[in-house]
Amino acid sequence: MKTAVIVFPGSNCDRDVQIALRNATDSEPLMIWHQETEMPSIDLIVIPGGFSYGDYLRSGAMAAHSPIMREVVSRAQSGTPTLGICNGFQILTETGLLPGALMRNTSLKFACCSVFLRVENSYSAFTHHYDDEEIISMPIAHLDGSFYTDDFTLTKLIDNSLVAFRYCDASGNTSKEANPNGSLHNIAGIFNSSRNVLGMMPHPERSTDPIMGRTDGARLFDALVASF
Amino acid sequence: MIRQPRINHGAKRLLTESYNTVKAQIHITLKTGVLDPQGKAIESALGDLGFDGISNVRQGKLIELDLTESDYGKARALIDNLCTQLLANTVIEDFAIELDD
Amino acid sequence: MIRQPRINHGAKRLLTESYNTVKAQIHITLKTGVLDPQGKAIESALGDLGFDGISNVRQGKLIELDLTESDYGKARALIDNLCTQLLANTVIEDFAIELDD
Amino acid sequence: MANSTITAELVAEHGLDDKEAEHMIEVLGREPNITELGIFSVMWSEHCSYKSSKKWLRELPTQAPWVIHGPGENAGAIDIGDGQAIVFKIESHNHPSFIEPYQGAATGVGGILRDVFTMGARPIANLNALRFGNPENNKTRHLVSGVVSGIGGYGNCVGIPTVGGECGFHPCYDGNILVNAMSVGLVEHDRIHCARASGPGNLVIYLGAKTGRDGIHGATMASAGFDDAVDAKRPTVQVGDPFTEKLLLEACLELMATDAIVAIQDMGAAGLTSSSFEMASRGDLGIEIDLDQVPLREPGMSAYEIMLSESQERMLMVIRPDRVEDARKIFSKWELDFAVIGQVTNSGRMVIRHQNTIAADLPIKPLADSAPEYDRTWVRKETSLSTPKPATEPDIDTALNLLISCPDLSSKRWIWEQYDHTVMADTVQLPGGDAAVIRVHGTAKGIALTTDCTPRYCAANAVEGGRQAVAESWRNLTAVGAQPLAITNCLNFGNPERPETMGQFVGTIEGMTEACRILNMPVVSGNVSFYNETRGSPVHPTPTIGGVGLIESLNSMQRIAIDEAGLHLILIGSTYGHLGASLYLREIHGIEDGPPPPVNLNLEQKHGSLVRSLIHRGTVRACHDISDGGLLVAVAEMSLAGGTGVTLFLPETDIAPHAFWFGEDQGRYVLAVEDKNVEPILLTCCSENIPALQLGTSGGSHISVEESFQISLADLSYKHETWFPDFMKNTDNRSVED
Ligand SMILES: Nc1ncnc2c1ncn2[C@@H]1O[C@H](COP(=O)(O)OP(=O)(O)O)[C@@H](O)[C@H]1O
Ligand SMILES: [Mg+2]
Repeated sequence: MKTAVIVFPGSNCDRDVQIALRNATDSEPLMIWHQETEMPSIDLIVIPGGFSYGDYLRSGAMAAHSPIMREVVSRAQSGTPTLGICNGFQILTETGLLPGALMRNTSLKFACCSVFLRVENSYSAFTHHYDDEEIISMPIAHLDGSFYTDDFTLTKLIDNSLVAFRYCDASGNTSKEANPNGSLHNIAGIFNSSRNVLGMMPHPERSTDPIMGRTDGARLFDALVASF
Repeated sequence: MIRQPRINHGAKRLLTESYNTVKAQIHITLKTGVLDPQGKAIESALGDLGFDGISNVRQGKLIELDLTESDYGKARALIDNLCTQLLANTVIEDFAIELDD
Repeated sequence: MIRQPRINHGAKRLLTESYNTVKAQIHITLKTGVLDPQGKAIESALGDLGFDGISNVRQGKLIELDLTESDYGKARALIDNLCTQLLANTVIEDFAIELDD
Repeated sequence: MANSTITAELVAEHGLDDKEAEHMIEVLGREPNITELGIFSVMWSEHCSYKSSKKWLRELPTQAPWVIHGPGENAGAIDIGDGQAIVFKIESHNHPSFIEPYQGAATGVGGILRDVFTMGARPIANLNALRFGNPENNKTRHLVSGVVSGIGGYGNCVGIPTVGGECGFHPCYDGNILVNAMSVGLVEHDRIHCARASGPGNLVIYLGAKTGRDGIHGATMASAGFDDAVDAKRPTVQVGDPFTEKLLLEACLELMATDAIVAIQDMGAAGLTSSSFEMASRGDLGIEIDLDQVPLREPGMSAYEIMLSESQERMLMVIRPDRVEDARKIFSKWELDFAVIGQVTNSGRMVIRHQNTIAADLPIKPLADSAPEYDRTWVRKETSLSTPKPATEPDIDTALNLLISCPDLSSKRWIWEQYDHTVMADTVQLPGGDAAVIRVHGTAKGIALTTDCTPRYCAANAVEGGRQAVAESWRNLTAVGAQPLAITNCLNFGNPERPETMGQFVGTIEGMTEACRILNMPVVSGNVSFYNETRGSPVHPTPTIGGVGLIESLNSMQRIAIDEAGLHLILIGSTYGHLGASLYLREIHGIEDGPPPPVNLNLEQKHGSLVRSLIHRGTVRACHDISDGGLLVAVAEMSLAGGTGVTLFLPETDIAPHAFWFGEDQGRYVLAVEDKNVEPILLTCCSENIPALQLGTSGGSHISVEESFQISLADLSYKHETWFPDFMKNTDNRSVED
């Protein structure tokens, strides 16, 4: 399986994702600098977290216009599995590959902690190693993670089962207290309409190692390998 | 000088219209000479996007609010006070106030 | 309407003055209905500080830049383009442009 | 400006006293011009020259077989085996953070990161030691909010996990908060870079952000106390640009992977002046700089301003001429401003050109060698020898509730959750334990990190306080199973021109020296911050110790959490019930008096070594050292961390219960062990003549002391967790950055 990680100035989870992919696929992911305009044939594209362009202006806004993103958009539109994590999710919404926007956390503070997620749809290349409604745990670390979209789009997301993960408590309740950033409907991750693009705020690549005490993220990468 | 009417504000204004409400618009900008990393980054991104001939990009804050104080002098003094105490970081920022009814 | 001269801009403007430079000021505001946690936070802080009678606080962005384009129509079109493409996220934000020379 | 006459007032404004002014003219052989005066003034400022502290800093032990670079380089470096080294340093950004908390703290992080990656190391962790004034002082909240978001804002953006630190409150910091930032990096031995210029003809390269009029005179500002004119100093505030820092970090490390760089130095305090000066003086060479080549942010800057600017995110390096092309490629990939601004010469002089004139021409070695060094008058303060005895004592459970939720002991989750502490995916022990542990990337080794100081002990007795700060750091490293290796330190004091303050400084060094020697943990880097006082009222002496230890195999890493029932608690070390200068007296009785607990370094060493070996043998399930708040607080912290209750019994003793539970005797640990290991551990302790005492067992959802009280863990946890967020509630919602 050939994977690629897109690297922007200010990306800082690129190495973490590189390692998670290396371990999951047993091969070296291609690290692609944002100035590139083409890429070879690729089976999975990952846009990692970080602060592309310092998150200045708006998180993800400037990276969305990087040369390589034109190519990423066209690959994603023609079906290549594409995963945006944290800043990567923000970039995907800025390019329009995913709907909505990620706004400032309602606490106005950066939030780094471990959260519980409820798997809302296990029917995708990314999530088929989880069970529907399974409760998993991953770390988050962001300032702009509050998912927002208009009512019309929100209804569409929900009606078409395009919500991938929602923040919940240990027993699976998607309560206000379990929402770390004020996201609408506790949304933590969404798919595009053909479910080959996933954007999520939590960091699966930071929960792949038993020594960290959590491995739920590894199952997402393993699922991708298995579905290839 | 060309001045375009503000876009899309009509609706909001109507909702809050009242006889003794003053609308204030506060511009908060970085002091001259203070580094503006955001403006700098936007400027260099513009070049990459092919927008030429743009320079001196500076990013500031815009704060809008309604005030139930019909006396302009008092309203201005109050907002001035508010800016110094809370809205602007006067160590590095300047502010300018526009009142409007 | 009361309009106060901008503070402290004289010096900066002089430095960059040139015959065919247009100054643009872009106001980026959240669309009506979009939650504004920053505005809300300011509003609640105001209450704590004892500032009464203030409501509808909204926080937006102010971007200022210089443009070497003497044709106003073209300048406006260019900045409009710039805002739609980069400066504003039209999913959640509106923008208004003021040009000035 | 070059021609303005140098008046006595101008010299005084530059912080040089009469003797120093005379000396300057002697060194130069003539009157300086304004640029030269500016250079002298920053080079001879307390901040850059360490003129009041140098004599005493020499006493600190700096050697051990594993020390690669001790003090003198941008940061210290120690060997951790396998050809790898850890590079680390701590630095203060106190004054700027008081003036503008967000930017002051943010640029403090930026500065210390540059010190580390200048050495060729990739930063792998940051820590921060913070001291604020009285929580009831209105300004405190605003400062906490700004400082914490500034530290997070910078470190998070660069992508370095902020994994630990400390945060305390005391009215002595009302007018002078302390913001000490520590950074730790990892590097292969053969990639360590130094700041010693060599090879006349090699080029001097400027890299990074453009130079603006930021922080001109920052170094002299950090060398003067605050007075009422603080507002006038405001325009010197610098704004950090973590995005540029990240690019700088990547560009430097990419270039350092080649052998293009001869010497490299970040532009920190006193900017271009001290960086160029120090590189040349370390190599005993000269340097020529053409200021017209320096990338400027603002037009019309004078030579004086360019030389003294403290704009952030800038580096200076010496590169072989045939490597400039390689460098250019890397720098332009990272979209960084870059310019060849001069060259290394063998003239021994620093020659600065600007707009076709010579703006400065100074002899390097004489200026460096003759920098003032003072043996300032010092007196040792009388220390209180007796501990007041309040007439009545509260119930133990009441006191525990109060202590666990007091500002200093309350959970600091509100802080660390604003720091990305998991980026880089190597943080194996998160904030909340005795020391943070970072896996050495790609290996099974771990690096343990902690910052420590107990200022109330230092105020009561500087020597004992100095000893204790080092010992506590050593203990925290030990408690996670690490072998303590070395420390960095940030010495925060008042005005050294006051004999009492100087006496505290001298005493602290004496205590630290002794502790470092006996615990075999040398000092490899550090920083001194004097003049932390407002209108004659100094901060408590606060020698922040940043400790680094090595865990050979992460399998033997230890945590503080008791998370299973049926474990037995064992107290290691002697308990006398020492309450002098304790948190108990301060928080419960409002008394700040009495001598601090004495530190017996030999016992400290003996007890710690035993604990470490028990951990390595795999016989310990949880371990915590005892510090602020004493034994019962330590046990409560272990219980809270693991969500499992404990039942304790008060052993037979002459010590009053409150003194037993809350006394702060040093050299102690609490272990939680399985049933089968209790006997062997007690036997080992007995044979080594180390006091060990069984305290009780784990289980249930309460902390209880038999026949005395029972507190629900949930209640205690609520109190422990809510003080900080409740305190910050009113400012929480203030947008401080962007
Ligand atoms: N400013 C801070 N930043 C990050 N972590 C902090 C900070 N202050 C305290 N902590 C964390 O809180 C925990 C308790 O701190 P402290 O009481 O100082 O520990 P100890 O007494 O063991 O030295 C530690 O894990 C420490 O790293
Ligand atoms: Mg400890």
